[in-house]
Amino acid sequence: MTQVKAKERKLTIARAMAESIAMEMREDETVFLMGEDIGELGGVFGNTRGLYKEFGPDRVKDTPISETAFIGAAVGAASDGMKPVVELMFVDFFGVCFDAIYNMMAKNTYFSGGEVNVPMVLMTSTGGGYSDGGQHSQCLHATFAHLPGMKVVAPSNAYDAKGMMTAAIRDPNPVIFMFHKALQGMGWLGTEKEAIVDVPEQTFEVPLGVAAVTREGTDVTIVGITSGVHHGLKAARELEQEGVSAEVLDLRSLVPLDREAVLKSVKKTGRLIVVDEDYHSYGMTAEIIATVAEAGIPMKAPPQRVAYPDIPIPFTPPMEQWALPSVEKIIQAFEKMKEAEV
Amino acid sequence: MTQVKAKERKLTIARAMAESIAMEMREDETVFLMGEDIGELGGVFGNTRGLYKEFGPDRVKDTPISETAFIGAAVGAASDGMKPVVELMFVDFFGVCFDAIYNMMAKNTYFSGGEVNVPMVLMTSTGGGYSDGGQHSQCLHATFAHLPGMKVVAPSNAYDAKGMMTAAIRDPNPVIFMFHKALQGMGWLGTEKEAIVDVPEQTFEVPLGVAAVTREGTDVTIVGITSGVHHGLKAARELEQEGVSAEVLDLRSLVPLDREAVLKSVKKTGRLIVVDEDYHSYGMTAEIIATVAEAGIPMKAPPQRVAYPDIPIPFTPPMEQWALPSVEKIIQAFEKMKEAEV
Amino acid sequence: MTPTQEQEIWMYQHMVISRFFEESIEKIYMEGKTPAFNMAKGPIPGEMHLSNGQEPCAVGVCAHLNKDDIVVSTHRPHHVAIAKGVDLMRMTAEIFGKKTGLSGGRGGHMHIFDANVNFSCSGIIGESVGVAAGAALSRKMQGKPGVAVAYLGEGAANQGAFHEALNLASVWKLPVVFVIEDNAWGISVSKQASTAVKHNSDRAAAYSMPGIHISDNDPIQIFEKAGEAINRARNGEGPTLIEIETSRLAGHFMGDAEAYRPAGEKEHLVEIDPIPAFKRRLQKLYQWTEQRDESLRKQARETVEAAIKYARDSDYPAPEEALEKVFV
Amino acid sequence: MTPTQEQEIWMYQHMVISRFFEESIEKIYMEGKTPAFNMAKGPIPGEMHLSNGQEPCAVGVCAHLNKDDIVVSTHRPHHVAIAKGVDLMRMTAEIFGKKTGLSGGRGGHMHIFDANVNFSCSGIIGESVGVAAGAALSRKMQGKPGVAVAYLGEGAANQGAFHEALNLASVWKLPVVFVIEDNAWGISVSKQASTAVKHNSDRAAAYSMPGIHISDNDPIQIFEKAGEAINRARNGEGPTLIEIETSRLAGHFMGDAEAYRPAGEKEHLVEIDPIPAFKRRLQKLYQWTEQRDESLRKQARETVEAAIKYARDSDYPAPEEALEKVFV
Ligand SMILES: Cc1ncc(C[n+]2csc(CCOP(=O)(O)OP(=O)(O)O)c2C)c(N)n1
Ligand SMILES: Cc1ncc(C[n+]2csc(CCOP(=O)(O)OP(=O)(O)O)c2C)c(N)n1
Ligand SMILES: [Mg+2]
Ligand SMILES: [Mg+2]
Repeated sequence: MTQVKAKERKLTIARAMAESIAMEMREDETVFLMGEDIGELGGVFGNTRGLYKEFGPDRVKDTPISETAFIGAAVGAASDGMKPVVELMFVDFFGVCFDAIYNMMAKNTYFSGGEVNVPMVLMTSTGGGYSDGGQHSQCLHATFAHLPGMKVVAPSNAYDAKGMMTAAIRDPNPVIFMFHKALQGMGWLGTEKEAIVDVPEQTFEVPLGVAAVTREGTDVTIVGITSGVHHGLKAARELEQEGVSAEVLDLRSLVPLDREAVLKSVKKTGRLIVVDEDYHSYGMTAEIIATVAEAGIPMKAPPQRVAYPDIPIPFTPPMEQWALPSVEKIIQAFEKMKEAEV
Repeated sequence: MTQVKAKERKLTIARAMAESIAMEMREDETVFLMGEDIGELGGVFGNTRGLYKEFGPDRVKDTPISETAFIGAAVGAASDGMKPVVELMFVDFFGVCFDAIYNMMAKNTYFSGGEVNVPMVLMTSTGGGYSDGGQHSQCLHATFAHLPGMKVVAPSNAYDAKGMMTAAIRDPNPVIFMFHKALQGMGWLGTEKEAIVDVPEQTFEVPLGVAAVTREGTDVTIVGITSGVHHGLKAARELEQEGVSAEVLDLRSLVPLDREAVLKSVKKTGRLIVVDEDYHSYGMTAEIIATVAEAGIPMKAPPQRVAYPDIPIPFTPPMEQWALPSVEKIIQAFEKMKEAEV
Repeated sequence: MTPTQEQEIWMYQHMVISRFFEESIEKIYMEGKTPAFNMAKGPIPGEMHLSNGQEPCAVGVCAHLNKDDIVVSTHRPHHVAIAKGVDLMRMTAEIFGKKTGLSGGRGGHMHIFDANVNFSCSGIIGESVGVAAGAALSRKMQGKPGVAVAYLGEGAANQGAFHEALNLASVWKLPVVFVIEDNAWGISVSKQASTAVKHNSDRAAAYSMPGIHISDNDPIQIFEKAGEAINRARNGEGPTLIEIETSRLAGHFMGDAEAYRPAGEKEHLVEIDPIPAFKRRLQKLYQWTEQRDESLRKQARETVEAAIKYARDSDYPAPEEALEKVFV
Repeated sequence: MTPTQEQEIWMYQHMVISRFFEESIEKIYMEGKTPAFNMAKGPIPGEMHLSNGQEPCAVGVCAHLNKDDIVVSTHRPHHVAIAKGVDLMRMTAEIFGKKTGLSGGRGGHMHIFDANVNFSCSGIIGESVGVAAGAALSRKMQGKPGVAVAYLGEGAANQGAFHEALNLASVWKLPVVFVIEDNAWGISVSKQASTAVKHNSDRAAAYSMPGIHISDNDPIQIFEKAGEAINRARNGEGPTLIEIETSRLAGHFMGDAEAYRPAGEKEHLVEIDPIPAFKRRLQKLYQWTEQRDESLRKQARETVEAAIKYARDSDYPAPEEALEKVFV
């Protein structure tokens, strides 16, 4: 490490996704793209930028505003030997096309006894914080993760984004690839700088379904995904000032869910805070807490969740910012746990 | 009680629903029905039987197979002074029309700052057990309950069905009314006899958001909804044989969720089994367990869930019956808890 | 484009097999379900949508297809599956929920997948059209031969998916044919009560594609029109919409009391049953003797019976296998 | 059906107000967002879809409507809201996210609801059509006067919801008019690249309803055709589909670099800007002097400025109010 300085190459998640897709498209002729404004425009969120220029309109296909049709078509193409990567521009739009996703894409493998595979990736943007209102700011993690037959993954940094996208494209199963707008590295959406990390030029996979210990610690486990991981990391640094050692776990994947990683960490720390920008009830935070409760791990204090309240996402900044998960809420949750211990 | 024997009048859930709707339609001209095959046919599941004959095609409207259109239309009509009761024949079909449900029906009240109300009821059938395959057997409780802005209720017996339907129609908010096919009292779907109970002829409301203690007990709390309640009651009777006193809680409503009722019972029993025919992960069972864990209630053993595995629902009876929640699984869960205590 | 004698006999044969198949299923379905009808009971539980009367839609189209071509059908799939050459043994075993079924019993009657002949179907109205368009896109992109055919009911033509997929197929000029089986009913709701247009084929203009209306439930007419449409698709000239006025001889599903049918409709449909009519045609044109007919029927019956025996004799899967094949 | 002078001036006035409004919003939107464009910043955060150029679609239709009539618009709603008589003060405050906004800041620019004038809109493509059909059904059932108008973009005409709602409206003969604002673009995708038919009005035939194509972005033509359609609806003669070729003078939303536009398109659109053209018409027909024009513009500017001042001066809601109005 002291010799020649390794060439650092920091990428945004948007660029890391585009790079992975491009590399797979070069290697595998069956990989192609469909979605709205992914062609010449390069995707509203930048994750298909450059692909139209390199691969042309036959492999990078702008669609009509017909999500049911083009996601249904992706199922048909995937079952016939192709590997479509399709974009649902905002995850919030799933309501117009979820049948194609959850009843066909996710179940056809099972219905065919494994004889028809549906190797496709559905990438979709999540998250709020920039006042886009209640139909353009949701995360909907649990909405997808609750229903069987699809893998559901979501990176928190560019390295994972590239490796997980590569793994997703190569996976013989359907994969929902969620990217959080605030981590995307598009200036106009605000940018979480810590999501922009060094990414190798060569191809590599980050296996789907394996959580990452993003920061080691001994006093409390903070579990999150996408934006939640960054809130967790910042909170951990603040807690460190107070002499508290927080472990931060990045789930990276909701399906499959790396329950072992959660249990292992909580066994060590005895304290759990789960952070999620998706709605509070019937969501990821409950699943993680239930997993720990079922395992009967002795806890020093009741676990806490920091999630989006059960309200439609308000437009106005004071309300929206107040409702979002935050470093302060994580610290408060920790303090609440300490009080409960007294 | 010893005087004149009160007139008993046992109804199925199907008839109780139809009766409630009819009574509201008689009282309130703005109440009307839309759905597929709800007219002359009386609904595939019997819950609109007789209404077409009494109220005619203007108020009991068979629709094209266009769920997006007629649920969207219900939102428009409800915002304009009507009270539509619409049927989504199987909950499994939500994928073709969920945008109208979760992005408009559920959110327009909020988006309008409460100035536009959407007083409508969306009734929909849930559940399997009769080999209808993976697109006609789901419960999807958490899919609806996770998303803000709609009440989500589901009766386990005819009394509640009538009272909750009446409350739902009168509610100024949108209500999802889920009825489980196996409890519906339609012979051809099998019939849970204990769902057929005495129902008063007059009109009455069962408030939405209040759980019911269906059976009192002291050793373990069994929490369920619809079919889960009946499995719980039967298990409780078996456990009684072994000297175990089980309390059975019927949630009746997922949104609002009566967390207090759960906590109160678990505080008493110190043991919790949650039963749900919806999928295991990111579901109702996790929400209940997390609620108890967060509250820090001392437990005699880790809580247990008995839910549908995370697989598409298989057609063939051996697989489907094996995968469903059952009395045996509840007993096993209890035994597992006892072992954990040893 | 007229069928050869051989093709006509192939069509007749597959209509007969299909009808025998449905009649057998109908009987077996009721086993264990009497006196009180309970869907969960008997060797064939669950919903059952029979295709009696709609056989011409299957054979008239599929006569032009080979194994490589793709067919996506509906919740009422048996006749089409049979005409497309789906393995009848494994399909029957699937309907019985057996281990030897096409999916080992996971799918059932509404989820028949046979990858060997590129056949699939699905239970939600309107799902076929997008999938078929996508398969057609796949062939076009890969430069591999093969066209895709989507079947749907006339009720499904009011589902948004129909509109989106037809537009997409036209914009991308995909090798796909959309075949509407207009049996006049969507469960208990008539086409007239649900559809703003008399012929769904007129809706083709909304997608700048040819729209063909076939008012007779006649395999020959269907063969001719479908042949032209499939040729157009094979030649890269884009999609076609065909609507066939056909007959639903049975209820929507088994157990349907059909009280909504106008008096006399059923009797009329039986009178114009396409299978006896086609037999008369063969007799007129090709010296189709009772003997030849009996021998074809016997073979058909044997084919169906062998499949049913196979299904009956097969074992059920082990319950725990339910956990397999969610992911591969 | 031709407009009176008074109606023409009303239309001009509301186009001018709308244009001033959008130009003001455009400027204020950029406050705090420079040098690095960040959507979250400034007094108007979030997405912003301006309607410059599309004013004729708003005034030509809404000139026929009164307060009781229902309008359901899209993600690009300002011009229509203004023509429908939405409270401009509260609408502006809503766009600024203030407590005095129509929803107290919960909705924002894509979710403008004004119950007093029966106006609403929504952010998902194709949502307007079903809601408008339902409101029309409500009027029909209640025997109350009023028709419903749904606005949608030409891109939205490829969404399944369009097909379903038009079919439903026709089958039930509802008093509703569907107005497609064809600005030739769905974000960066051209109508031609996404739509199988040249004119969406031709799709009306698929629903047995009249389809009207208006190729000029001309308030008078729109007034005439919309008037006929609205009369038909008022007289119980059922729905109509209208498609208007209009102009999107701005980007899809603020921040759109518009690199996808062919060279010269923007310049051409500015040349045919409907507002100066309408002014010339007034000058020709009604001795519309520069003085009258200046006075109308001054009033319009004052109206807009008052609304903006109101919005700026209003307080933000308390954060915790976010929890209210989920249920009533
Ligand atoms: C989206 C959706 N809505 C409703 C249903 C319930 N359903 C099953 S078959 C059917 C009627 C379909 O009519 P049609 O398309 O004409 O086909 P047919 O049954 O006549 O063959 C309906 C409404 C469904 N499966 N999917
Ligand atoms: C169902 C859905 N898909 C995609 C989008 C993203 N989106 C917002 S506006 C837009 C373009 C709409 O085009 P058009 O209907 O022509 O209206 P215009 O923007 O031109 O006014 C798209 C694709 C959306 N909001 N909803
Ligand atoms: Mg039909
Ligand atoms: Mg447009």
